[in-house]
Amino acid sequence: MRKITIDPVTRLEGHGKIEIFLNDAGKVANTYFQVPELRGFEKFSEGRPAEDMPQITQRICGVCPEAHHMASTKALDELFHVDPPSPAKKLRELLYSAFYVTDHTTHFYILGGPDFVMGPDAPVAERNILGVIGKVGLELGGAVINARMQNHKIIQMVGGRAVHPVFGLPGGVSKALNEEERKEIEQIARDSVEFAKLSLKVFDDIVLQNKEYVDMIVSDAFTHRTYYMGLVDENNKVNFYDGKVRVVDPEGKEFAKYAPREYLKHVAEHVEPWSYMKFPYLKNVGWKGFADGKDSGVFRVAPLARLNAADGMATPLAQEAYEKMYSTLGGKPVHHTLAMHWARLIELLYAAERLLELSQDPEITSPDIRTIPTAVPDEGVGIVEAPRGTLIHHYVTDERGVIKKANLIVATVNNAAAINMSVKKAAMALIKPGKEITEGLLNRIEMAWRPYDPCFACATHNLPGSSPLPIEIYDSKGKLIKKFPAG
Amino acid sequence: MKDKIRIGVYICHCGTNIAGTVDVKEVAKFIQGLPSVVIAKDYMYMCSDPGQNMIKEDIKQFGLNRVVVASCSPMLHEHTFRQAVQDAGLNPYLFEMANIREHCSWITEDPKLATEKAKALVSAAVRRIYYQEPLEVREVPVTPSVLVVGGGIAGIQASLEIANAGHKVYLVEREPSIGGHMAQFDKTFPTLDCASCIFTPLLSAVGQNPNIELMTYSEVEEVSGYIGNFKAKIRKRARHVDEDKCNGCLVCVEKCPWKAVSEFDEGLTERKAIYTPFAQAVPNVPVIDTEHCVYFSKGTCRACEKFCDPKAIDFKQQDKEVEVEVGAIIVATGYDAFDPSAITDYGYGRYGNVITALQFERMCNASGPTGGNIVLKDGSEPKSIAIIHCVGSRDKNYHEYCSRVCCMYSLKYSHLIKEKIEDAEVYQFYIDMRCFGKGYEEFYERLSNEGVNFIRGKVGEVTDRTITEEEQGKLVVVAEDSLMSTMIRVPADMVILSTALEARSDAEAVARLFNISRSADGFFLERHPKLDPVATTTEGTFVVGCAQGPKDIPDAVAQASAAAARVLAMISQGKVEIEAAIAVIDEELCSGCKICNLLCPYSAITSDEEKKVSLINEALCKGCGVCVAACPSAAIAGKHFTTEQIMAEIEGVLV
Amino acid sequence: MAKLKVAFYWAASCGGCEIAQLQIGDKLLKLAEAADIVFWPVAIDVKYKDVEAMPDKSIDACLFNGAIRNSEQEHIAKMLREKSNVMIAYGACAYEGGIPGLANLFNRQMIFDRAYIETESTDNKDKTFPQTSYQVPEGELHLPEFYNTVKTLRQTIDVDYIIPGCPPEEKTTWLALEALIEGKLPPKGTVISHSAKAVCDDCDLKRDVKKITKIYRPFEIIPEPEICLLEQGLLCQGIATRGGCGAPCTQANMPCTGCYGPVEGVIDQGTHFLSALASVIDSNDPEEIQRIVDDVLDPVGTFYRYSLPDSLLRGASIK
Amino acid sequence: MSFEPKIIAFLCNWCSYRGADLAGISRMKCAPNVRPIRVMCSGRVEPDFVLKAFEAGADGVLILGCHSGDCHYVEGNYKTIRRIALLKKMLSQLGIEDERLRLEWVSASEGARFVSITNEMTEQVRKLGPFSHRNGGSNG
Repeated sequence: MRKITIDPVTRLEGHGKIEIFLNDAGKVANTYFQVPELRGFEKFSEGRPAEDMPQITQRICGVCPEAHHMASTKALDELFHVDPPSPAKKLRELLYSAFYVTDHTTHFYILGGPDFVMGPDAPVAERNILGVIGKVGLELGGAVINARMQNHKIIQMVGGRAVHPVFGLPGGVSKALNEEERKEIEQIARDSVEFAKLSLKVFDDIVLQNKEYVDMIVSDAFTHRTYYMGLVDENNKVNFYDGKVRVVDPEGKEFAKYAPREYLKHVAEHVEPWSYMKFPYLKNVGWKGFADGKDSGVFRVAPLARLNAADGMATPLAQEAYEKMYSTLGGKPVHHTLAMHWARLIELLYAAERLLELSQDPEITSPDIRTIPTAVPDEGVGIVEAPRGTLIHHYVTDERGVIKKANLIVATVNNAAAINMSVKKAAMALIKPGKEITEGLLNRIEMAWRPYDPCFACATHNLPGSSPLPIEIYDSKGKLIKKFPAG
Repeated sequence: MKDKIRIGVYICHCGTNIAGTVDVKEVAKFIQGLPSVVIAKDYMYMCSDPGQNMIKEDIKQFGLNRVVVASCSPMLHEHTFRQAVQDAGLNPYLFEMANIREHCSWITEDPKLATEKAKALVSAAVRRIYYQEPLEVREVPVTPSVLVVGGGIAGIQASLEIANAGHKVYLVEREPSIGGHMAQFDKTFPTLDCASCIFTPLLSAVGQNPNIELMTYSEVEEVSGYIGNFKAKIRKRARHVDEDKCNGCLVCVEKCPWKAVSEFDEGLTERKAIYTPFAQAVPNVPVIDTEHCVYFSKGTCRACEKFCDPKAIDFKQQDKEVEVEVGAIIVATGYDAFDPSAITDYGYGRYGNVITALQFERMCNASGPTGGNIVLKDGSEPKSIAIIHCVGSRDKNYHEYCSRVCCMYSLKYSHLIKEKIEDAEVYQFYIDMRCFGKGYEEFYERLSNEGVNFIRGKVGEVTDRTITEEEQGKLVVVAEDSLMSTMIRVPADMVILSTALEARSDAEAVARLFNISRSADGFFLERHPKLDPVATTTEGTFVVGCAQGPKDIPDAVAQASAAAARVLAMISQGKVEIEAAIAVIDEELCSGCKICNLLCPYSAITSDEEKKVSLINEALCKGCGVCVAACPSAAIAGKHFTTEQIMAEIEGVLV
Repeated sequence: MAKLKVAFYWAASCGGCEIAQLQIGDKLLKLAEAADIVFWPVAIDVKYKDVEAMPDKSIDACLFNGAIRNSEQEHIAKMLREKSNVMIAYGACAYEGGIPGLANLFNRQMIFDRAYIETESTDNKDKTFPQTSYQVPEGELHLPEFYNTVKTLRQTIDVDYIIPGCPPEEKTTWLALEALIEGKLPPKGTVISHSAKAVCDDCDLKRDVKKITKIYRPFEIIPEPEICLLEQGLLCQGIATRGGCGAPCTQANMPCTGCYGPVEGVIDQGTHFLSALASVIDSNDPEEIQRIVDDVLDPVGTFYRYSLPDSLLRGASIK
Repeated sequence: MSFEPKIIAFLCNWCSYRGADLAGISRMKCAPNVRPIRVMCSGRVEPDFVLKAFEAGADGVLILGCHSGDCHYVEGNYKTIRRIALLKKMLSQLGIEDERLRLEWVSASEGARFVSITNEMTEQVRKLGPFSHRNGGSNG
């Protein structure tokens, strides 16, 4: 039995590993996606005043702290039975939209993009952002950097800090927006819309015009027929900040639609002894192991899942792009994991459009940003769509609002089972007995999980350098026989 | 980089006091092994000359730069040994004492445990002294002038003593004249000499003394600064009579048509709207009571102005604020008499012939409202008079303390009554007779033979509800005679309430003004009840007379003289030492958060808005360390009790 | 001159420190000019083995973020110490344990029970817990050992410098990197920040003397603009927290939570805030004092939000 | 052998230290477990000192100052009341028994009170057993 260890991979909470076991025949026997770290937020949240949670829980992830900050703050609204003034809600969504622009940009251009732009077989040294810039031109490269910096500036302006914002309070936000700030944000929003449109064009030119890529996208190696989950507004349009959770089955039929408060009726988490990360599944279907199909409770989240679970986008340009994707890929739902990249760009456009709408909203500079809670706090659930999927914060407090119980289901965790399956499926399809395992081949395996953008695949990935996947191949005696890249 | 620490440690046997329980040899052996300890010795009596000399020689011979003595309490000998190391050229703050007698050998039975504890205490001192630093004992000059607040007997006595020694005194009195309560008295116990005979000369002496700047009808409004260098703001209220022009003829008083109740006569009579409180007032310059002067209410009259030859009347006169600089402050603000209407059972205010002690004093006074005659409301002469002791004193409901003078003045009253109305019956209702002073017991003896009735017992009530024939038309004093343990009813024409002395109603504000503390009974707190009875916790500020607690005239005078002596000593020194172990702020670390500013009981901390830091006035700081413990930035260091030193001590004591 | 060799590593952390490192933006290129990044698992493909193979002290400087929560992190911290000339604790978690350090209020079993059994959504009837080594049909899988307590980097290895913050502000990061690049590092042990003073020195809010009569929670009041938040009864810890951050939180009307750690020379951040706060409670009546104190709902979580493992008592005493 | 608790007592210079002296002068008998440290005022005692004492191996900490109203520095002891109130709340969160930290007032004339408090405290802490806390090293 041979063992391929891909280590380190992830950093949901620290690093991650993918173990690929080959049998003596050289076939893939099994793969394991392991998350070897735990920090225990659900325990040490106990005893903390509830209002501290938005700032405490965002330390789960410094890549998407805004997502935790939002989910937590919304949980507090419910916990304290308080409805924030509409300007406050809009400020929250405004910050959140800016955050989406930065995060999706990062992923497409710095992480996912290179695989397509440069091609999976391109030399490691080129398959990164610099390679991308080299190919698509410095101008776009500059636009990428600019989009990230500018939108981080919005986060700083509205949230108080660029990383780990502080403005979320039960019943509103701590800081109002003034007119100069609004103007600046509006301009950034306009630029972001243009940037998003350009990005979709890049995707069209480089990926969709390239048959080899399209074939790869729709190939079985990168396809899973699973349930999909995402937040939708009252018109069943994709929404990142608020709404109900909608689940569709592999046929695309609505399987469930529920308010955050009901999540426990629908989601459960399975524990494996070989990972610190739990594996969520649909309670009403049940845990059937790492399998897809209608009978397995495994579901998927993140961009493609959100689009699959919704009936469309709430902004015009994004809606166009949405329709184009489904018509191109043969209708809903789309099960091709690699289409996640496309979906992400559509969401990028939506986020930018939404940002612009909000920046022009007459209410956005209103000083009316706080409602002081008066009711006795008890229990609250807050759900938002993190870039990497549905994010659930659930708190129970005593009558003074001190946390007695906290339950957190973090975005990437929802995809844990699917990632595991995708890696296995790709590995099985690609690793053939006798066939030499090339770096490009392993990168294709990598491409099976990268679309999920599990939290480790964040802005800190892939600076000039290469694959974040060190791969070592051992023979059945555990002797190292090959290692990628050589050196 | 400080030079290498070389510590010498000396374990005292104190005869057998320590060595009897603690194995001093073992302690010395143990200590010798500690880092930086150059030498550890044990010796019979460290405080003896040979003991001290041993330290001095070792300092030279072994080049010691730190010395620890383990012996008795630092309260006894810290000073002795500091002196010794200083003689040998070491800074006194490079000495530390471990108390292995009071805190160890004397309170521990088991010699083993005592020895262990002694080791711990000494090693704590050794660990601590490693971080101790030399400190400068600082001196500040003393302004040779004094502020005396309150012109009663105590304030007057203090003022005269200091003025007679040739130093400037600012004597501030709230009333229009100095004199205080003593000026109201008729005779003084136990000698029965006439109060005004002995007091009036003092009043005029004050008025005439060139060194005393008298400010009557004035109040201290603000005090700043510190020992040797106080600044005081004094408000001189407008008299509406020009002190320089007024010749004291008092025609104005005569002509004034408007009247008000006389405070000085305790409401027994009236005074004019322009008035001096009493005949011998100093200064003999009237004031216009604007509340009762019709000119001030209606704008007409001006009678006084009309008749004033020197044109001294000045309706437009305004309050004046003067600032004085003084080296020391003596607080002699006196007492209030307890208001007996609080005790409704005694009927004060309900029955016209129930009067207070002070009212009776005035009544007896030849220059008083009744020309010295004891009379009832209806003008007739009382035949029976009851005197009730401890009214408001020794009473959980009012004041628990004994007012100390009531027994004696009550006896005095019996005598005065017998003097003026021979056949009068006098009843003294007392709890205990307290005649502690010189000649007091004898006075009591004497009165017992003058046919005064002493009834031991607390009075329940004074009532006009009569039962028997003889009670008719009289007040009845109902009391329990605790000697015969029967309830008795005593008919009396007049009842005198021997009211308590209590702290001034504004004592709290005054305490804050002068930054002194008060004891539970509300009077000002002396620094030490026995060894430092006139000083306060604020250096350079003293408290004398009844402001510090109830006392009789001799005690008040003695205190006044004592305080004067303390002040004169300061002035003749010309400078005073101030605490060296104080707090200092490191401006490099202070963020100006202002946490500390209000914490200082001596208002030593201010903040510099420019530099955004807080500052400590070294002269005001006494080194309590409250601000040090509060500073969130550890920007304040408490010299000689630094965090480093105490942390080391904690580690050391836990060996 | 030869390029510097720099290593980056994260342990128990959230990734915010990496984002913060990216926040220096174009200055990254200056860094890239001056230094080769020889290890950055999150960014480049160098495996632990490769680092192990490096000669001792061959790395000029290692920026280490995250606390020590498990055996793998401790192992790598020790390895990197051997390989690096200069070891820099980057961010609150490496410096003082950070927010994950609040786990020291509990022990491993309590944390596992909550995470893998009690959590409302968890379905784990046969009480499965993650194992450090587990036999699957195809072979053996390993997980690092989850320790009973969170430790700071200084409690694990010798640390030369500290860059405070959760995460460090851009300017703080650059202050350190610039010093590194220019070879102008301060004396060993220095906490690198623009200020040795408390945040109040950075904060523009007006402050007067402090008197606390009631403690408020941030959602209970809308603070008066321009006025010190602590004076308004909010538990703003700026007074006890190192400055240099520029006080962004108070500018957003939110109290400082202390992420830059204690002020220069302070041993224990929590007790210093505690003492200062308690000292200005405006009452001498024990009962009223108790009433006011009782409004501090979570002293440990508030005063040691980022520093429990680094406090004098490194956590709760759990028998 | 039986557990002998170590207790650190911070004594204010003006009241409690002299009270302890008086206990000695009066030859009262007192548990040797209490180790006095002199400070000028109980108001100088930083919560740091208490934690440091526990960390350095003390099983209990006693803080003695002047009775209210008697503070040599006017109000230092009130500051101590405030700090200890909050500190106790925090220590209880850290699972540290309330009896391990005690604030009492002992005047210069209360030697007997000093003895009874120290003996009482010694017995209480003896019952509680040795102080234990995270040394950070335990990974077990």
